[in-house]
Amino acid sequence: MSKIQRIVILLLILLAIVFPLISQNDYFIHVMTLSFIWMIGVYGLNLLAGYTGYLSLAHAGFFAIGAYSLGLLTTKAEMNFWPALLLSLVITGVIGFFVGLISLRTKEHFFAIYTLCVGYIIYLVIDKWDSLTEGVRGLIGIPAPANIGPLSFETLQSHYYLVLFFLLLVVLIMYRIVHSLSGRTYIAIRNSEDLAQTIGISTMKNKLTVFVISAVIAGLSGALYAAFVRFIGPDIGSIMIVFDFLTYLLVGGIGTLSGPIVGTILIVVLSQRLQFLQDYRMLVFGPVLTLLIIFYPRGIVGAVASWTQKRKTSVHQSIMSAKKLPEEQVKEG
Amino acid sequence: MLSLKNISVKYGSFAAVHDINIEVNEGEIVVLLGSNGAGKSTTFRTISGLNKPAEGEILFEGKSLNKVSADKIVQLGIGQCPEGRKLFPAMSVQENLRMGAFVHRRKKDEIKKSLQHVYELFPILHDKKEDAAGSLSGGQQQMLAIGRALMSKPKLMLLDEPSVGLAPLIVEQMFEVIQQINREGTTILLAEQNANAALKIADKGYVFENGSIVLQGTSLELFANDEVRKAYIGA
Amino acid sequence: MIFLETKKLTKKFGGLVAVNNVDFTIEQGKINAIIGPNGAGKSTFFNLISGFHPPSSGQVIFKGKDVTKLPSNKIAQLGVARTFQTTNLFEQSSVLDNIIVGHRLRTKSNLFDAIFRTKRLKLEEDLCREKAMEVIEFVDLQKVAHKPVAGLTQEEKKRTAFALALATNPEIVFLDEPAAGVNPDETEGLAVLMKKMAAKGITVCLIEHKMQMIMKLADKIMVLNYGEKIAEGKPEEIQNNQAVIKAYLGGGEIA
Amino acid sequence: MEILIQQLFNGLTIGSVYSLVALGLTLVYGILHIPNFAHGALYMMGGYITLMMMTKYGLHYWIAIFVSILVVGILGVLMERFVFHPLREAPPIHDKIAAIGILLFLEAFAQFVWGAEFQSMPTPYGQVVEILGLTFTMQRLLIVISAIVVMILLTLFLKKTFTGSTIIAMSQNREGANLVGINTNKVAMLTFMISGGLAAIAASLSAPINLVFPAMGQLVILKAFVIIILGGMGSVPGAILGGYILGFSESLGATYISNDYKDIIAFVLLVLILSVKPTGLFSKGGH
Amino acid sequence: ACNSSTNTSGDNDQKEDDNNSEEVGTVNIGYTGPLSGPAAFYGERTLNGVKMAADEVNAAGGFEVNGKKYKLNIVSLDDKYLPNEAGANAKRLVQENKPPIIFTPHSGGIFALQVFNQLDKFIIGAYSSEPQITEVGNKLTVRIPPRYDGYLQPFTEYAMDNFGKNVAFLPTASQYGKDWAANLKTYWEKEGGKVVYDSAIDFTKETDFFTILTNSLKEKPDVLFIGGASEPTAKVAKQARELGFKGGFIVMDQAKFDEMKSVTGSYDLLNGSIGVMPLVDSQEAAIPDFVKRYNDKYGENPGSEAGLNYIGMHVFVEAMKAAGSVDDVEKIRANMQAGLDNLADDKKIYTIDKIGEDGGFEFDLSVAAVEDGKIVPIKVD
Ligand SMILES: Nc1ncnc2c1ncn2[C@@H]1O[C@H](COP(=O)(O)OP(=O)(O)OP(=O)(O)O)[C@@H](O)[C@H]1O
Ligand SMILES: Nc1ncnc2c1ncn2[C@@H]1O[C@H](COP(=O)(O)OP(=O)(O)OP(=O)(O)O)[C@@H](O)[C@H]1O
Ligand SMILES: CC(C)C[C@H](N)C(=O)O
Ligand SMILES: [Mg+2]
Ligand SMILES: [Mg+2]
Repeated sequence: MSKIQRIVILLLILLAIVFPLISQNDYFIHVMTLSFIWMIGVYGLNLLAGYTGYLSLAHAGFFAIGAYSLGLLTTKAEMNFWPALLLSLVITGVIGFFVGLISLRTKEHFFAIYTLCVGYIIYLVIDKWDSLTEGVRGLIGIPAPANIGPLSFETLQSHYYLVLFFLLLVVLIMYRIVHSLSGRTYIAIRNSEDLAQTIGISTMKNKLTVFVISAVIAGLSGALYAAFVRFIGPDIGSIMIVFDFLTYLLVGGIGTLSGPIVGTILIVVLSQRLQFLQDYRMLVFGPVLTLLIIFYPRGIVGAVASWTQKRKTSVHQSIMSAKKLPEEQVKEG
Repeated sequence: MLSLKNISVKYGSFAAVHDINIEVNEGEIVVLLGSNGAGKSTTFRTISGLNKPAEGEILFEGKSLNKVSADKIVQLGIGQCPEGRKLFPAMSVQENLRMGAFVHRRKKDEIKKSLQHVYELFPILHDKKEDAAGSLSGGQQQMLAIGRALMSKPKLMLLDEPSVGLAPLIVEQMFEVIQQINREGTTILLAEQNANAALKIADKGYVFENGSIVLQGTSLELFANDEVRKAYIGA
Repeated sequence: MIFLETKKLTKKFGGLVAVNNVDFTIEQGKINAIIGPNGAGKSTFFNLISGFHPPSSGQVIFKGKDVTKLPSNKIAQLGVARTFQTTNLFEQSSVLDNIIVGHRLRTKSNLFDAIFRTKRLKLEEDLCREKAMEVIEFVDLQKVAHKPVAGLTQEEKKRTAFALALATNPEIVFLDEPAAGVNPDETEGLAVLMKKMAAKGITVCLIEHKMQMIMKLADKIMVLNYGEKIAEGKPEEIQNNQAVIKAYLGGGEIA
Repeated sequence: MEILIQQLFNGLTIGSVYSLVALGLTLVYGILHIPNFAHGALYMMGGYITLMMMTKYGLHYWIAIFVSILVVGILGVLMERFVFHPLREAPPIHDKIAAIGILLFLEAFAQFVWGAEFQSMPTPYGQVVEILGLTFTMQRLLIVISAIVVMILLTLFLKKTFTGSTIIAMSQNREGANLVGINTNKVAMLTFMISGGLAAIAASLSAPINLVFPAMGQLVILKAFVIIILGGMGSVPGAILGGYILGFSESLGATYISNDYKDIIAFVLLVLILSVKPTGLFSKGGH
Repeated sequence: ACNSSTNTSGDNDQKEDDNNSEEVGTVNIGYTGPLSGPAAFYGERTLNGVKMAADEVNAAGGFEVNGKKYKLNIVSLDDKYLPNEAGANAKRLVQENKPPIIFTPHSGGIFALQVFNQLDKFIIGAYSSEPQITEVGNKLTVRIPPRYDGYLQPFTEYAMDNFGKNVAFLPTASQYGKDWAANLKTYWEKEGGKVVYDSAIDFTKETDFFTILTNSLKEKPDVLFIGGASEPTAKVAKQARELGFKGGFIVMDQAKFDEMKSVTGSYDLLNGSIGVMPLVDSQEAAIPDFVKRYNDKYGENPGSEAGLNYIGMHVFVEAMKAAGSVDDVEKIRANMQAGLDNLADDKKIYTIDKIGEDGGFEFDLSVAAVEDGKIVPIKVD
C-alpha cells in the first residue's frame, strides 16, 4: 500500500468520524448508518463472489438469518444484545457451513441458481414459520444495543459510531485476508479451479472457509440492521436485497477492496437524490444503473485504477485484472 | 489473389503486426514462418476479419476486405483453420463438419460429398463421427479443425500451425493432404513452426519477427538462407 | 530404484479404452518420455497418474505408496507435479503471482494467520516469494516476471508452466507436449531446461511428438498405441522398432 | 380420484405457462449465457401490449397476441443490441445487474404508461367446460394446447433447421461460429427475438386467468430460472420438462402436502436435484 | 396526474397570497409509502386521499390557527413498502420539512417510525388495521382505518343465515388477512359453524387460483371467506364460480365490491357476497359530491384507501385549529376528538364519533351485500 493511499484512507476514516459532528443532519446520519450496514454485507459478498469467483445469491438469506437470530434472541429469548449478536453470527456461520457444503459442489451458473434457491427457501421459511418468526407481521421492538459501561447506543449518533466501528473492522479483516497467502489461494481458485487443484490446493476446504466467513459477515450486517431499524420483516430476506448488494458491489468494483464503499455510497445517494421523481424514479435509476455497468464494467474503482494505475503490478492489481476471468468461465460454461 | 498492403494490427496500444506486405497468387502455397508471438496468427485473424487492421488494406480478388465482416469473408471463399482449433466441443464430429459447410447449407448433396472427402483424408474422424468434439485427443481435434475448414470449400485456405501436436506420421500425411488440397485448386496460406516440412511444399515464404516481415522469398531461397536454417529448421 | 510405477493401469471412456493395462516404471532422476500416435492415450495416462481422472482399474504406486485413489491436490503434495497439453495458467495474473501460489501447498498459514498477521504468515510469504524468484530464475523468465501471463508468447507460457510446477517442490514432473507449437531453437532451450531439472534430481516424464528432441533427451521411452504399451526402451531401440515405425514414426526423416 | 385428475390438469395449465417462460429464458441463458433477469419484464410487457391492442385498438385476441409477439420480440432485440451486446465480453454477473436495471425501468415504464393498478384481460374463450368431472375454461385448454404446439415448433426449428443449429454452434464457440461464416450478431438478435416472442405468448395466454400489472413478471421469473437449471441450461426439452415438473409439483404438493408450503416445494426440489446431480437433469457432458 | 393537481392548487395559492398579504404560513405534511413497485397502486390511492383533502383546504384559502392562516404542503416520499426506507424518509422529512404529521400506509413503516416519532415529535397518520400499532402504547400514533372486529358479527350472521355453517378460508396471505381469518374463525365456530378449509393465497406469488380453489371446494363449503386487494380477490371469486361454486362469499373489508366489479364485469357473479359498503354507494350525505370531486381529480371512483386518508387529513386540520397550534404535536393529538367533532358535514364521508384511548378512530361500520346483481345495505345492530 503506497504512502498516498495510506493518507487518503486515514483522511476518509477521519471524515467518517467527524461527519456527525459537522453535519448535525439526522437524515444524513441515518442514511450513512444504513449505508455502512449495507457495505458490511457487500464486503461479505465480495470475498466470495469477487475474490473466489463464486457468485452467491443466498446472501440476502444470510443477512436475514443474522437479523432474525438477533431479533429473536433479544425479543423472545430476551438475551442481552452482545451475547445475542455473537450467537447470531454463530448461527449464521453454522447454517452457512451446511449450505456451502452442498452448494459448493456446483459451479458457475448452477451455483448462482442453487444459492438463489437456497436464499429463496430461507426467505419463504421466515415468511411462513409464523410461530417462530411472526411471519409477515415481522418482529417488533428489537432493543438498541445494550450499554457497554458508559457507552450507550440509544441515540442515532452513537449508533452511527457503533456501525462505523464494525465496518472498519470488517475492512481491516478483508484487507488482511486479501493480502495474504490465503487471499492468493482464493484468487487462484477463482482463476482456475483445476489448476489450483493440481498445484496442491485443497479447493473444497478453501471455498468452504470463504463461504462461511462471507455468510457470517452478511449475518453481521443483518444483525446490525435489525438493531438499527428495530423492526424486521421477511422482506429483508427477499432476493431484491442480494441484487442491491450485487449492484453496490458491481458499480463500485467487484474484487476490489474499496469497491463496496464507493458503490454503496454512490447508489444510495443516487436513489435518495432521485426521490423527487416519486413514482417514476426507477424510470431514471434503471437506465443509469445499466449504463454504469456497460461503461464501467470494472466498476468505478476499476475505471479509476486503469487510468491511474499504470504502475508496477502488485497483488492488488492482479486482483483487479484477474477479475476479468469469469468471462472464460462463460465461454466454457 | 490476396494481397496485404502495409497492414498494421494493434491490441490496444501494442502493435502485434507492423506494416507488413504479403502477396498470395492463385494456386500457390505460401508459408509464414516466425517464432512465437511473431504475429502470424494475428495476421490470419486479420485476414479472416476477426481483428481489423489499424492501418493498410487487405485485397481479396481485387476487393477490399477492410470493411467486410468475418462471416462475409468466409462466404467470399476464405476459410481458416485457426490456432486453438475453435471447435464446437459439445457437438459431434459430424455436426462440427456440417457446420463447416454453413455457407453451402442449401446444397445438401454437395455437403455429403465434402463429408466423404474429409473422412477419406482423416479416417479417424469417421470412426469417431458420433463422439463429442471435446472428447477427442489433441491431435484428433487438430484434424477435425482442418476438416471443418475444408467443408466450406474455400478458394483460399488459412492454416495456422496445422502440425501442432501431431504425430510424425500424421504430420507427413498432413503435409501431403495440404498439397492434395492445393492440387485440387485451393490456394494455401500456411503458418508453421515446422519450416523444414513447410518449405518443402511451399512456393514462397515470409519470415516474421516480432510483428514485421524481415525476410521473404521462394522456398528455395529461404531454405538456403542461414538464419532461417538455424532458427527454424534447427539443422 | 523404482520411483513411480503403474500396474495394469486402465481407463475407459464409455466404450473406448483410452489406456489399457499399462505397466510402466520410472527411475529417479531420469528423463522418461512417452510417445505415440494421436489419441493413443498419453495425456489420459498422465491424468490418471496425477489423480486428475480416476482410473477404471489398476494401480499407481509412488515411492512404494499406493496413490491410486488420492485426489490430485494430495498427490501434488506428495511431490508429483504436472503441466497440461493446452497451457493452463492464471491468465490475468502476473507471472510472479502465478508462481507464488505454486508454493502454497508447502505452507501452513491459515485465515487466523492472515487476520492477525502472525509471524508464521510473514515467514511463509517471504518463503513463497523467494521460491518463486528462485524458479523464475531457474526457467530464466526474469524479464517478464511482472507481465500478465495473457501477454506472453507460447514459449514463455511453457516456461511459466514449468516454473509453476517447480514451485511446488516436486520430486517428479509430468510435462504434456512441452514443446508443441514452439520453434526448433526455442525447443532446444526447453530441452536444455529439462536436462537442468533432471540434473537437479527432479525426475522428468514428458509427452512429445518432436522426435529429434526426444531421441536426444530421453533416457527411456515408452510407446503407447490405442492405449496399449507397444514398446519400451532406450531411444535407439525404439527408433529401430518396426512396430513403432509402423504405428508412429513412419518412413520419412524425423521432423 | 376426480380431484387428482383436476389437479393434474391444473398442474398442466400452470406448467405450460412456466415452460413457455422458461423456454425464452433458457435460449438466452443457456445459449448466449446471459442471465436475463429482465425476462420477467418482457413477459409483463407482453401482457400489457396484448391488453392494450384489445382494449384500446379493439383488435381480436389472436391479432393482439401477434402484435405483442412482434413488439416484445423487437424489445428483446433492442435489449441485446444496446445492453447485452456491449457486455458480451463481461462475466454473467454484469448481464444480471444490467438486466436488473432494465427490469426496474420497464416496470416503472409500465406504471407510467398504464398505471399501477391491476387490470384484467378479456378473452373470447371464457366459457366453462366440464367433461368427466373435469372442470376448466376454454382459455385453459387453449393454454395447454398452444404451449405444446409452440414447443414442438421450437424444437423442430432448433433440431431440424440449419439456422437452429447455428444458434447451438454459437453457444459453444462464438469465434468458431464466426469462422465458418455464421453472422453471430444476427444469431444473437434472432435468439432474443424468439425469447421475447415466447414471453409475449406466455403472458398473453396466461393473463386472462390472472391479472395484468407492472410486477406480474415477478410471479414467474424466479421459477423460470429454477426450471432452466433443473432441466440443464440451454436444454429445450429440459426447460419443457422442468416447467411441467414444477407445475405438477405445485398443484399436487398443494393438494397432498400443504398449500402454504407449496412454493417451497419447487425450490427444495431443485436443491435436492442439484445436490445429487450438480449440473442439472439434462446437462450434456460439459455444460 | 396527482402532481399536476397539486401544482394547479399551488397556482391559486398565488392568487390568494396577492390579496391578503404574506400572513399565510405553511404546514408541511409528510407522507411515506409505496409509490413504486408491486404495491404502488395502493400507495398512490392512499396518497391521493391526503392530497385531495390538502388541496381543498388550500383552495379554501387555508385554515386559521389562532389568528394566523396556514396552508398545507404535502411532501411525499417513496419507500417501496420497506420499513428501513420508510424510516429514512421520515428522518428526512423531520430534518427538511419539520412536519407535525407523517402519513404512512403500512404496518412495517409504522413500526419503523414508532422507534423515534416521540423523540422527533411527529404524529404518525397510520393507515393500517394492524392492532399492534396501537397496542405498543405509542402516544403519537393515530390509527385511521376502523378495526375489523366489528364486521365479524354481521358477516357471520348473514352468511350463516343465507348459505350454511361450512366455510372455507382463502384470504390474502398478508398479516391483515391472517389476523382477520383468526378472528373470524373464533367467532364463526362460537356461532356453531365449521371451518372446513383453512389456508391463504399469496397474491404476490400465485399465478393461478384453480389449484387452491379445487382443494377448498372439495370440502363442500357453503361459504368462501376471501379478501385482499380487490382485483385478485375478484379473480378468486370468478374462478370459484367457474369451478361450480354456488354458495356465498364473505369478503374481507380490504376488498371493495365496486372495484371487484371491474374484474368480474357484473355484480351477478358476486351474488350472495357480504362485505363493506363501497364508498360510492354508502349512504352518507357527503358522498355523492365527494365522489364527483374525486373523479374530476383522479378519473376513477374513490375507494376507502383514498376516502379514509382524505377524512383523516381533514380531522388533523380541525385538530390543529382546536389545539391552537400547528407544531405542538401533543396538543394536536390531545385535540383529535375535538377535530372529529368540528369536522364540517361536507367532509363527513364516514361517521366517526370518537377516537379511542389507543389512538384509533371508531367508526360505525356500513355493511353491504350483493343480491341479484345489486348492492343492498345491511343493518348493523
Ligand atoms: N488477444 C491479445 N491481446 C493482447 N496481445 C495479444 C493478443 N493475442 C496475441 N497478442 C500478442 O501479439 C503478438 C503476436 O501474437 P500471435 O499469436 O499473432 O503470434 P504468432 O506468430 O501466432 O505466435 P505463435 O507461433 O505462438 O502462434 C504476441 O506478442 C502476443 O503476445
Ligand atoms: N474426457 C474424455 N471423454 C471421452 N473420451 C476421451 C476423453 N479424453 C480422451 N478421450 C479419448 O481417449 C483417447 C486418448 O486421448 P488422449 O488425449 O490421451 O490422447 P493423446 O495420446 O494425448 O493424443 P495427442 O497426442 O493427440 O494429445 C482419445 O481417443 C480420446 O478421444
Ligand atoms: C442467472 C444467475 C443467477 C447466474 C449467472 N450464471 C451468474 O453467474 O450471474
Ligand atoms: Mg499463432
Ligand atoms: Mg495429449
